[in-house]
Amino acid sequence: MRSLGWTRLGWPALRLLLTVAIVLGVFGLFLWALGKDPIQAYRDTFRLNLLNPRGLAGVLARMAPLLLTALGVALPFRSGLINVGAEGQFLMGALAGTWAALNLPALPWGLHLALVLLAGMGGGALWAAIPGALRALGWVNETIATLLLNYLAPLVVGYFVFGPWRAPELAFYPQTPEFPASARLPLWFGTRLHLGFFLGLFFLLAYAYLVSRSRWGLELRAVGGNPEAARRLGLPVERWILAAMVLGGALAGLAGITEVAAVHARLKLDISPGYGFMGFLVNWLAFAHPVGILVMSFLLAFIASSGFTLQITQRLPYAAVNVLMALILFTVLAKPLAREVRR
Amino acid sequence: MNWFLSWISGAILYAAPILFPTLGEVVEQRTGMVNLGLEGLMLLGASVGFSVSFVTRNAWLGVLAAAGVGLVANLIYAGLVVHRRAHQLAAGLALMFFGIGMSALIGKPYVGQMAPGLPKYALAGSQSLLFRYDPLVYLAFLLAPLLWFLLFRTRFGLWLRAVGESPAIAYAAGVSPNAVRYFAAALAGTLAAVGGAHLSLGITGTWSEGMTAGRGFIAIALVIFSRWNPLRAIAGALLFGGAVVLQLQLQAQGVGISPFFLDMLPYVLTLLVLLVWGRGVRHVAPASLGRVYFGTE
Amino acid sequence: GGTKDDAGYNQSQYEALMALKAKMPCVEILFAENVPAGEAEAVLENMILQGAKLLFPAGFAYMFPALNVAKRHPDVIFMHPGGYMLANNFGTYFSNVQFAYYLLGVAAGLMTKTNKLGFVGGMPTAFVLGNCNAFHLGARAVNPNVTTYFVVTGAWLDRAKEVAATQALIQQGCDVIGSHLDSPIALAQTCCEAGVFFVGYPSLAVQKFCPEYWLTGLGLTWGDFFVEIAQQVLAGTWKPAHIRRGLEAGFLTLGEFGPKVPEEVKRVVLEYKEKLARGELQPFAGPIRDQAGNVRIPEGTAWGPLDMGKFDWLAEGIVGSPK
Amino acid sequence: MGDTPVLRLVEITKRFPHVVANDRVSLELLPGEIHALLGENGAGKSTLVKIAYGFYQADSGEIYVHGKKVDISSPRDARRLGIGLVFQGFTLIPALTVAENVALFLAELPWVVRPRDLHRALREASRRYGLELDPATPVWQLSVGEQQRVELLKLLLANARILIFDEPTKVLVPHEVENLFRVFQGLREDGYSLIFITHKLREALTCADRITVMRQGRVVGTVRPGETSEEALLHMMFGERLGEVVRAAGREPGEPILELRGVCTKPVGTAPGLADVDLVVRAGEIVGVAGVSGNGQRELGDAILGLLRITRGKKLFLGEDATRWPPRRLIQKGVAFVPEDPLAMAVVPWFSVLENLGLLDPRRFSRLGGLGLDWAGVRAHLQAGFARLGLNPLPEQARAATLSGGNLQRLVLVRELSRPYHLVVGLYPTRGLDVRSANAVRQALLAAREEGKGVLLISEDLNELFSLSDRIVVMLRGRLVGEFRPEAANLTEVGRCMTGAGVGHA
Ligand SMILES: Nc1ncnc2c1ncn2[C@@H]1O[C@H](COP(=O)(O)OP(=O)(O)OP(=O)(O)O)[C@@H](O)[C@H]1O
Ligand SMILES: Nc1ncnc2c1ncn2[C@@H]1O[C@H](COP(=O)(O)OP(=O)(O)OP(=O)(O)O)[C@@H](O)[C@H]1O
Ligand SMILES: [Mg+2]
Ligand SMILES: [Mg+2]
Repeated sequence: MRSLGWTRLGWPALRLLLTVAIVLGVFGLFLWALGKDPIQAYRDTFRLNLLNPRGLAGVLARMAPLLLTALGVALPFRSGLINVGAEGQFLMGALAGTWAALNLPALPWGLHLALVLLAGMGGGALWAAIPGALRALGWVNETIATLLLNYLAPLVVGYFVFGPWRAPELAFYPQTPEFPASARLPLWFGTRLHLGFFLGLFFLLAYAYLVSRSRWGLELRAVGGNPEAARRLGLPVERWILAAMVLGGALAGLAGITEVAAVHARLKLDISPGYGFMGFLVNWLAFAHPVGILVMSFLLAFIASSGFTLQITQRLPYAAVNVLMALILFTVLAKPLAREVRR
Repeated sequence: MNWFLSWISGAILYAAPILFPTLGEVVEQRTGMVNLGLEGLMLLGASVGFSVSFVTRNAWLGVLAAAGVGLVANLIYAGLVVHRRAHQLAAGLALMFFGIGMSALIGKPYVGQMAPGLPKYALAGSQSLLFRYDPLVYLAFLLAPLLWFLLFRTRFGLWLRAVGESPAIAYAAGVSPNAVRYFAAALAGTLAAVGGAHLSLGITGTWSEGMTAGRGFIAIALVIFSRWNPLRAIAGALLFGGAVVLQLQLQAQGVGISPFFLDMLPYVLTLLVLLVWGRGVRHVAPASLGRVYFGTE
Repeated sequence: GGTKDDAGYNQSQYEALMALKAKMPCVEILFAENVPAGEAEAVLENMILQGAKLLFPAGFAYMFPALNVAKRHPDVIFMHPGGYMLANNFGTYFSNVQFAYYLLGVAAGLMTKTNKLGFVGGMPTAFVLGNCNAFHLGARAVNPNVTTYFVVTGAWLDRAKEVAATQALIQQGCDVIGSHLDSPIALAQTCCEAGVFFVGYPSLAVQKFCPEYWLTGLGLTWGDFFVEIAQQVLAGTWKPAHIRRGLEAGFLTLGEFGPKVPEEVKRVVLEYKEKLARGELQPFAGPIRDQAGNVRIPEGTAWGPLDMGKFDWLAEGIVGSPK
Repeated sequence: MGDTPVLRLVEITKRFPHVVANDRVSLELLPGEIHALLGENGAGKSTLVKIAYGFYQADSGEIYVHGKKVDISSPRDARRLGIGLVFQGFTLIPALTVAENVALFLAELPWVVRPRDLHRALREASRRYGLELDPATPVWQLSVGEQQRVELLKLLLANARILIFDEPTKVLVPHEVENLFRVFQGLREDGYSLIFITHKLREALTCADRITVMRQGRVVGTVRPGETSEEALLHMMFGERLGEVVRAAGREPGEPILELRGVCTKPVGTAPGLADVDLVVRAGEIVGVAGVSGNGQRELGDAILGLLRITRGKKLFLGEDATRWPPRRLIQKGVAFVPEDPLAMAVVPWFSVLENLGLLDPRRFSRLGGLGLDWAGVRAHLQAGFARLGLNPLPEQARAATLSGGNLQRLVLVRELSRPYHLVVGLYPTRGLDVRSANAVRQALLAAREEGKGVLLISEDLNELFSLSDRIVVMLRGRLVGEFRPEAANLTEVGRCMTGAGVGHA
């Protein structure tokens, strides 16, 4: 898990290709059974989402929240924690960031935005601190707690969006007022590509370096790898557990606020089509490996984008994309894990 | 008083569709498997049940078909988890995506259609509209004690619980953990799908995409709330159904309480329950929950 | 918002599109359904990649995403239903639903025995509040003793909750139920079971789910409007504007009356319809007070079609919360 | 019945990914005999009996029961044939009650289980065999001895006639061992046939009718107790005679390094807390702590290492009050720790050797305040450490989980002892190790003593304690109940003190 050597990546890469080939085959049959033309469908998909710069930018824009939520799951994972709560942390990050965007006095562009992003990270971090603290105290298992908090987060957001923060002029659809320009993420090249993608890449690199090379990473992984040994070596296990959850929550929260500040420019209820859960799957498919996270988040972003292409060009129902996603997951899951990576 | 009766009556009705998946999941988790795919299974049940009822003009065939499809679909999950030793949470999420997608495809031609719903029978002595339910409601509340009996008073139930605590020891006792888990998964799939079918055939009489609206996830929370006990699951389901109905009734009486707060109630209570019990009681959750069983080699 | 055949809002938009296709076969139509608002931009971009030149992002929630996309694609024209913003390539259209909903209120006011009406909304948005107010005001116009009970489910589509909400209203004694949901199918069936009247909106297709207790309803029928716009775009004469039309232009259709509606009631409702068409009737003419008794629309003024986004209050005599 | 063996294993072979656990092993169990299976750790004893019980399948070989060839492909088959096994670690489910645990293994349990009937049947059975138990108690509330009674009851009620016990005495106090052997004899008289596995020669010699010795997956031979001696058995077990590690003659210890004064801790679960423990470890001496496991030795170690809160009393380290120091501070001040089972307690299994070494004192090699780590420094330190202890270096990129137990313990020794330190705490440091590796650990502890460090050695191996310690203290239920000088005491005295039968003397 530590080295990024090509020998280690060669096999997974081949396996991934094989998996994709199998899935495309099966899904092609599925399309054919529905009376569609699979070849044409795939051609459109690749043409519009990979070869076309705007389409590619759209895929990358969708990748941004996936990268960040996957990292938000990966970091606690490295310290032995299962964070199923990235979805909730995403929303709470968006909530806290929105507070900063709407309530801070006028500030220069860069400063305001930085504060908004920090607030977003803070929101996600605080939300994750609840299960983190409960786990560190040994009271409640973090898997259960993070799962439960996922259901609470949208209700909290709903309360603010429908209640105190509701924009009066937008009474026809409950959402907050628009973010001021100083709190919005820049979009680039006249496409949907936004700063969030580069934030995602930055944090991915930081994650790759810190986890494998730094003292913090070593301690973090030791806590995950053998808590008993870590405790006996004098590492502050409880503090690391809390820290890992908080940092993971901060990243998922950042995903939330970047998505809001770049794409929607206002907080509303349906800002996440399940980014937190998809991030969980990305991390799981990648086994917390940075390269894997990069590849898998791109793959899932591409699939999600393709779903809409298929819907438009092939008149395929929107839902078909979920079946495609499920097929990929089933195929990957059907490959049994080696013992050593089972956790 | 009338108000109170109607609240109870509504709570029972809305408890039923979550009680089904909760009960199934209690059994499934008692054997050590967490299934995040309940939402997908419920959707599958809702759409298959409705479609079959529409085509055959017989709601019972719909329920049967839903049960069958739920059973088969959850065997995919069980196959991955038991046979291929896949990660349970990931496999569950995959099943969720599958259910969302397939249910939409299957139900597509039947959106905005009418299918025969389930007949309703009044609870003894009830004259008014209150306490009139379709048979699935009665079935749900009957199943809870039955499953309690199965888990705590039968040999097979002992096997189930033993597998959930320690598959290796169960195996040493001559029980096949894999067979038991397949059984539990089949039961859980069936019940979740019947819960979904109850939504489309018993309560609303319609199918629409995503109509379960998160009830599959609520069921998972309720399993924890009930501490893996079918009888306590009734309390959990009633709590949830009661919160839904109370919220709407309060609105109709002009009581301005944010619906979001009432919706939070079941989750907050579950967390509190976890906090209180998690600290005091040992060996509450099945010990092998979420773990991969690698067999004996 | 939802799927194309939901006997509701989305179906009406889809049918209009199909009408466009039938009338102008040379136009290619791209179509996507069930798009969450967060995905709207991606879908619109995707359609533009496919070469779309005229887009109908048919959901309230798609306004801002569509505006964002419009900024990036000045050569593509957007027509948004119900929006309140304009841009060089961005116009809006909608029906004057609230005005016509008044007629449903009139019918309900005449039919109620208990003098209690119910109204189920998806979310407490301005249009929903406006429809509820119209329903209530229409009923009060013919029956001053009416009280209306207002309940929201908190979701545009959660059928089980819709049923629960309807049952809560029936329990309260309401005997005519109005609604503003994506599709009130489940509500209709619940009314049938309880033997309670209901009015349909936003599609007349709901009637078939409970013909017996159907009073009447409103259908969004965009008529030839889509064709008109498409022709303008092709001819290059299109201009951004807020287009608001009602019953008179075929944007809305008042449904047939149900079997249990007496002739007398039909007559009165149609009378009101005539007055509305002739402009003699202003449903939102002051003085109108809110629940707390504050005057919201002062004497001598009346709210017009473009004020419909301003409702954040419920009229006097309605029980329920506008939040 | 004649002399047909009730159970005959012929040429059993079983391979695991890295070892051949059983290599053409044959074994005969005669009717009504007690058969001891003897062998050092990893000899393949457990594997063999698990195959007989159907828990594992042999790669090749045959099994005969009462002279008939049988195919045992699951524990269910074995139990149908009347074979019962008590596993090395117990196979009880803590969350279930005694009754449920027993019922799980019953051959004919009715489909519907009535707790009341079950409890009654159980109470009767336990009275019949002299194994008092409350059927309704959850197993996690039972003591180890009681748990073993449950295990035995399970087999008896399941009508097993061939009873196999995997190291049944490991966790028992001596008088419980005696009781168990008495039960064994009774069972033999009732016509049961028994196999029991043990490490302890004396047990095999006193209790068994025949003894089979295994070494490295093979059977070395089968002997009768009367026809052999401890010496001969040792030779069979280990092949060659091993040089005993013996400490150099006693000398005057120096300044106190660690002092405990009236230290108390809170009991946790079934484990006792420390009660008024007074203990001094001086420079240049090895203090041995003897006791039956579970009498507070682990708590003593944890209290010294700062892992367990001291509720009363004082802990002094090099004269400083260290009562409230966190583990990290103690480590930095010079406390080294060598535990049992390093894979569980001291290393991270999927870290490389290098990373595991870097863990001891990450701060020391930390760069940029934690942003980096000086791996070259760690590597140099690692190599120096191996050289200093005279051990062969380990491949630094190998994952810890792939190392043998002995090599793991060497890694831990290098990590802990190749830096400035004053005190070594050994917590069963040789438990589960093969003889050679165990000797390496002992040598290292003696070397530490020579260098004038203080050593606290917690062990359950009395021979080891006698040969290494300058002083031996005995723990019983959280208290120090005796202190001995090895030269002036004998094993029996200490053993009696451990079981609370006698009073120790200074
Ligand atoms: N003999 C009995 N008759 C009726 N109900 C019983 C009986 N024994 C137990 N119960 C109930 O059945 C349920 C399951 O029993 P059990 O005691 O095994 O559950 P548990 O998970 O250990 O919970 P508890 O915390 O109540 O001990 C509980 O709700 C308990 O109150
Ligand atoms: N499941 C397994 N997978 C891989 N190797 C195993 C497995 N079980 C045992 N082994 C290996 O097989 C060999 C024999 O193990 P076994 O447990 O039979 O020894 P034992 O004689 O019972 O030792 P002990 O006295 O420590 O109990 C050992 O080298 C062990 O590491
Ligand atoms: Mg063994
Ligand atoms: Mg109990």
